[in-house]
Amino acid sequence: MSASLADHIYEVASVILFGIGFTTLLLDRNLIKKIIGMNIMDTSVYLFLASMGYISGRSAPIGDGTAPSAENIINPVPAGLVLTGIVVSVSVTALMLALTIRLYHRYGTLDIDQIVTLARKGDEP
Amino acid sequence: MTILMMVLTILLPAAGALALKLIPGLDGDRKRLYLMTGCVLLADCVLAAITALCGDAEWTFLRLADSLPLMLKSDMLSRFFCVFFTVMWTVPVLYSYRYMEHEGHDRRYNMFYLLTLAALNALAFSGTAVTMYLNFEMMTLLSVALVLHEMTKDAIAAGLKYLIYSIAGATMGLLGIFYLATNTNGAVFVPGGSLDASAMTVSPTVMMIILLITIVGFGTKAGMFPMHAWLPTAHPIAPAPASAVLSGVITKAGVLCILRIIFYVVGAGFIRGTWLQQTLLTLSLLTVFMGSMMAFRTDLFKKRLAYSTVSQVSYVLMGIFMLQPTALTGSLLHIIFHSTIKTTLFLAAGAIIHQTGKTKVSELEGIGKQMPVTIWCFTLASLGLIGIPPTGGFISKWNLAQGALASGTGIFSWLGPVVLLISALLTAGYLLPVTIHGFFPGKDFDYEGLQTCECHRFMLISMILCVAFVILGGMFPGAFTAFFGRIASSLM
Amino acid sequence: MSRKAENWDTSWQKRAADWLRDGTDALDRAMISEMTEAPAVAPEDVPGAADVFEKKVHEDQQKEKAIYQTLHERTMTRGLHHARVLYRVLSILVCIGIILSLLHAVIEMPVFGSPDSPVVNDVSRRYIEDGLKETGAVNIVAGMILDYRAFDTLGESTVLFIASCAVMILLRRDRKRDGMMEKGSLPEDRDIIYEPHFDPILQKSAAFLTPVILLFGVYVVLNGHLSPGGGFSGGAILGAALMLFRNAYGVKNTRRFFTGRTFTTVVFLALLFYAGAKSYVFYTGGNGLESGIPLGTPGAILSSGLILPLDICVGAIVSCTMYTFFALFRRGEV
Amino acid sequence: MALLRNVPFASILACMVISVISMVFRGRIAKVLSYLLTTVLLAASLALTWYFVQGNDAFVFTMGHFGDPWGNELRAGLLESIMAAAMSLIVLAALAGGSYMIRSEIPDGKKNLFYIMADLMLASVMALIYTNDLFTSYVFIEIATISAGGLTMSRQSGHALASTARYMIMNLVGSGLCLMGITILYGTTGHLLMGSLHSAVQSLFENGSYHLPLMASLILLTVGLSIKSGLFPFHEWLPDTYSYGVTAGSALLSSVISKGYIFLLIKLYTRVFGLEVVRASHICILLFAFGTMGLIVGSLRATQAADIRRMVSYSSIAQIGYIYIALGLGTQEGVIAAVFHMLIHAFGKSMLFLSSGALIQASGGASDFISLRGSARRDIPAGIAFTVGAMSLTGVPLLGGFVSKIYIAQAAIPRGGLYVVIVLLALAASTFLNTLYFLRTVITIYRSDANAEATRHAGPVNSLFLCAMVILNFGLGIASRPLYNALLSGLNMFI
Repeated sequence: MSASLADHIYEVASVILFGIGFTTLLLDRNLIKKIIGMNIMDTSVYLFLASMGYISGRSAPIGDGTAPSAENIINPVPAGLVLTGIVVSVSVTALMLALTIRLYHRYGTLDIDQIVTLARKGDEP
Repeated sequence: MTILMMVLTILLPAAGALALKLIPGLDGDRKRLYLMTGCVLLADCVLAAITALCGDAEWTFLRLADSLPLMLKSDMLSRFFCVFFTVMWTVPVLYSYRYMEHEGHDRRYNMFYLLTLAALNALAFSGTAVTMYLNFEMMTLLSVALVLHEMTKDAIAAGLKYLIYSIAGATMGLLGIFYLATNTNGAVFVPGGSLDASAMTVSPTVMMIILLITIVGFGTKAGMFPMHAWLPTAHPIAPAPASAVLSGVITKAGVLCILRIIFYVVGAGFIRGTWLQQTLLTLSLLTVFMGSMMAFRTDLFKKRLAYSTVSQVSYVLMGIFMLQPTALTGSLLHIIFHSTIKTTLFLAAGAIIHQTGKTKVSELEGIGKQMPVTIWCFTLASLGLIGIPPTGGFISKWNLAQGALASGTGIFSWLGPVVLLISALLTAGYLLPVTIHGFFPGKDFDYEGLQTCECHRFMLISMILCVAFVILGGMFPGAFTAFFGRIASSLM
Repeated sequence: MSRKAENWDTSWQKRAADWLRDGTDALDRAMISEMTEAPAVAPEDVPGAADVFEKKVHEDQQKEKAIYQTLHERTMTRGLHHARVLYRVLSILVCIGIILSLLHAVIEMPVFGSPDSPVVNDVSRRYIEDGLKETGAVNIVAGMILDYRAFDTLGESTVLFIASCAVMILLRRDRKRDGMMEKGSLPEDRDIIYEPHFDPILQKSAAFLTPVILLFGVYVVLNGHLSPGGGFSGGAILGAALMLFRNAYGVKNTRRFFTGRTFTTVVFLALLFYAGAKSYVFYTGGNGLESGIPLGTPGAILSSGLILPLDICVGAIVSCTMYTFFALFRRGEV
Repeated sequence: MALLRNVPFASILACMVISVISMVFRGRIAKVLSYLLTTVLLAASLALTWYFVQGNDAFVFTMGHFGDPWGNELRAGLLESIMAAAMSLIVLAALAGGSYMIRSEIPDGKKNLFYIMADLMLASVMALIYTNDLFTSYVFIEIATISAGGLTMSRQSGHALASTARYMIMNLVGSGLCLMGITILYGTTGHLLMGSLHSAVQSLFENGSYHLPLMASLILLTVGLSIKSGLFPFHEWLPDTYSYGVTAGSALLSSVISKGYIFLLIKLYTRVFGLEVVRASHICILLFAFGTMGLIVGSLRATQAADIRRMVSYSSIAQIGYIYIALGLGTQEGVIAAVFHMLIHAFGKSMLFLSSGALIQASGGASDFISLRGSARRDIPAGIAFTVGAMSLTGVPLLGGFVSKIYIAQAAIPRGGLYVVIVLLALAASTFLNTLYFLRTVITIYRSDANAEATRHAGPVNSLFLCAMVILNFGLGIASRPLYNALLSGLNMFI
């Protein structure tokens, strides 16, 4: 078990990070912390991807103009996926932050439950 | 030809309703409104009669799914029920022309009245279980408008209760229809049933449980215990002619559904002698007894009549569950006689309320002096309901008792007649006081305070027609008995 | 003589009894509480009682509104409570379950860094070995995301675009005040006080930092197909430069060359070109036609077909979007 | 004919381009553009459907010059084209029918942004329907999430914002799970395109390696997508979002976006993992149980709701429960029933949202049942539409809902045993509860009202679209078999 854990050290780390981020995003009542949790969660997935792409002893997927051989270059696919994922999470983070700003200006709190209660007390549908 | 007549019989009332909706200026002009309604209904009677003279026919007009065809079918039972529905629907129109004066919203009332008839006819001509379910739902949704007519708080509460009980019942029915449709290709109605116990996907016990649920579900409409509670709430709320047809006719729609399920899909042989038959008999006898008891204890006039409906319709059900030709004949006879009698009673009650505004039985001293004709009709009808010869009620109950004794169903074969007798006594107990107090209010009653206020002759005509039918049908039952005997023997 | 309990009316025995007799059972009671007392007698029938009748109806209305209010709030607050409890319990369980199951899962995953993991298959081999002659990009990742899997990247830029639109919905203050922004979001009582008051150090450093950063960003963008980097990273750098300038010299100076209109036009043109070019490629590829786009000599700056212009578009989009996020967060306008 | 092969990619790209263009224009032009777009898409999807009905087989469209397993791909079959047509029709109906509300609910300067959101939502749903690539579907899941948030919060009230926050949070949780699932799947197979994934997964299951990771990714994807589509334990965000957002937005969310997610889930089950694998992993039972619970809970909550839009929202929890029940049967019939009910629910629910919006409009903007008295008399078409929609979802015969219930029951019967009993009981119970709340509402809106307020009619366009959808609903209820057979053959193309 421990040996296999050592073999998968990056995956284990990313999974634990994923759990932490997930819990924060789902459970924490503070909007900002929720956003942080979301970023932790996404980043852990990127770590996971990157660790999958790596092959020990090979170099980054940048050629030198000559046709490279697959034997000495790591897998480029995860890098591309991570790139895409990062942009997506950046956009979502921006949206969530903007939403938080609006809610904070309106209700003066970052506690989502308080906000929901205030909203329900406030304008009826 | 027959198909065309069937479709016309179904569609004519709907078209009439549409015309009522579209033709302008009917709101003020009640005479024209009711004239139109009456004409449409009479024409529909003619059509129904023609259809009844034509032969069998069936027409699959749609398939919801491969195993769920929608079919119109004309066989003896459907023809009988179609004529029965249409005629019983026509009788109260004259009455309602006068009665509905103080109710208002005549146009809406007549529209839904006609639409409900259309749904009823479609129900009568349904050829498969799914078609039947479909029309059953339609009939429920349309007839609820009759209950809701006054739109008061109580009316709406009662209407919702009616709606919820009926739809719950129909859903229970649908639950069984799924099984039956998968086990008997599409649950097409075949005399004697098409369910062979050997090739079933489920074990017979499960099938019987499902059948029990199904029959109880459709029994909701017939006010069968344990789903009867809506009936005494909903029927009295409606205007008198509406409650007359609700009680006299629409309850029979539930009976029709049960007939179809038992004799045309499942087959009597599958049920005969099983615990299912005993359970059903117990339920129906329980309902007979309980309905009479509750009626005996209720003082509100129309509510008392509604309870008596609960008990009387369960006579019919009992006759069906005996699974014996004579009993079935008896129940078919009781269908027509009870519905005519109950129509009379409700119309009379409505007339009394209309003229004097008295709604309790205990207030009716001396009513016989005020409205003699009405009370005479009422009395004759009550005698019919109690089952005193020579009225029709006697014939039907006689057949029922005969059949019960002849059906080898163990204790039920004698328990049935006993319950019949008891409940006949109870019926006398809750109906005759009206007559007695009405005509003989006692010596310390001031006759001077009474001024006669007989109701309008139009209202009387409807009642007298029904009563006449009850008496004559009781005197010369031969034709009916023969016809129903043929139906019954074709099923077993 | 069985004495009935005080709460007999609400007990289930009562309801069962009610259900057996007819009587209003629980179902109806729920409904009746919602039905108004419609007038049993219309006002004109009872002469002179019209106002009384009106008052009665009014009272009924009030009573009912109250009933509804309570009903409403009850559902609301109960919903909220349920939400809390449900969230807590369920999500704790779900999280623990997820961590454990994922741990189990990753134990079985291929060993880290092993060259024979299933990820290393023909896909990556083709990217690496034929990527150069098929896309002309030395940077294999750039070639992959902009040529092999370009649809993902298009969607990715669309995500940026839609996010900026959403932020505009939330934060942009329109010229004519639409009353939708509540007090506290106006610039004067928002963070305009934090706007730099021409801080000399910041300005001096920005004066020579901004051009350098801009230059570096442009380099990263233009060399996306030759070296690490590309549109997204370069665009981020450019955006950073813009933010630095904005912080140093304030809104007015920035407005001289970058306004909302600038953002709109740049993103509009870039995305249109991007979508147009890519749909051309998709069309030709999908219908098996040749897209006659020269790949150029690998390693040269003007090579690898569409990758360079697409990188430029992406760089423009990203930089403008980043700066716009910043500006909207600061002032609610670009 | 050959041109029709470009419809999938063209429809997605067209949505993107239109949304970009409508950024530089004002609200009115953006509106016109959206109408144009949805109409064209509807026509194109119908043409594609016709193309498949001709008997042509499903085809794969490589986005670029590199096909499976190297480049992105789209795939179109009968099922996809039907879904696409339905979705674009609903979007058109929701936008046009809800435009009167959009006018009043959204500030002028931001109308075009609202339409951008709508267009991109359509783009994302189209992509979810057509895509053949797992990572592309992730990207477009995110687009769908953001656009849904944008649609909800365009109505800038505090309620809308708060519910948007909850919505976004739950959805981000869902998409995070999806991303993790996709990653694990990629790590164990090394593929991202569904075709190669399918073969890889099958071979892995045959030689039994990487069993746990595959199960984990299956569970992650399922949970993520069911969170995003509002299955029972994760449904708490749903009522607020649907009842406080823009009316058209709620219609779109409930009938288009959630359906897109469910459709993606169906694709995963049928095309990536294969139904046998899914049935073998007992996740089906989970879905079945949750679906049943959601059915009951949603209906119960709907009976308590005191405001019409809330009631409709809760009822859509119940309807989603239906879909998952059918899906949880894990058989082909179950999947078809699920798709059929998806369509029925999409039409019925958008109709209900639009008509309830019109009824609220007709009773002076108040949405509680007292103010709604007699609103059906003030806006006849809306009343009729609400009645028909309510009856359809209650399961009155001759309407769509009844037929889909029949299909669900028929799909359950082969599974036999407990499944049948549970399904039939659940159907019965939900029918009963639906009667309780829907028909109660119907009676309420037809009651004569003591206080008739100043009424604002929702406008002829709304009425027009409502009538059209009523007709559609009847059509689906009466002549459902062509559609059913089409779905059947589409699913056969699928696998």
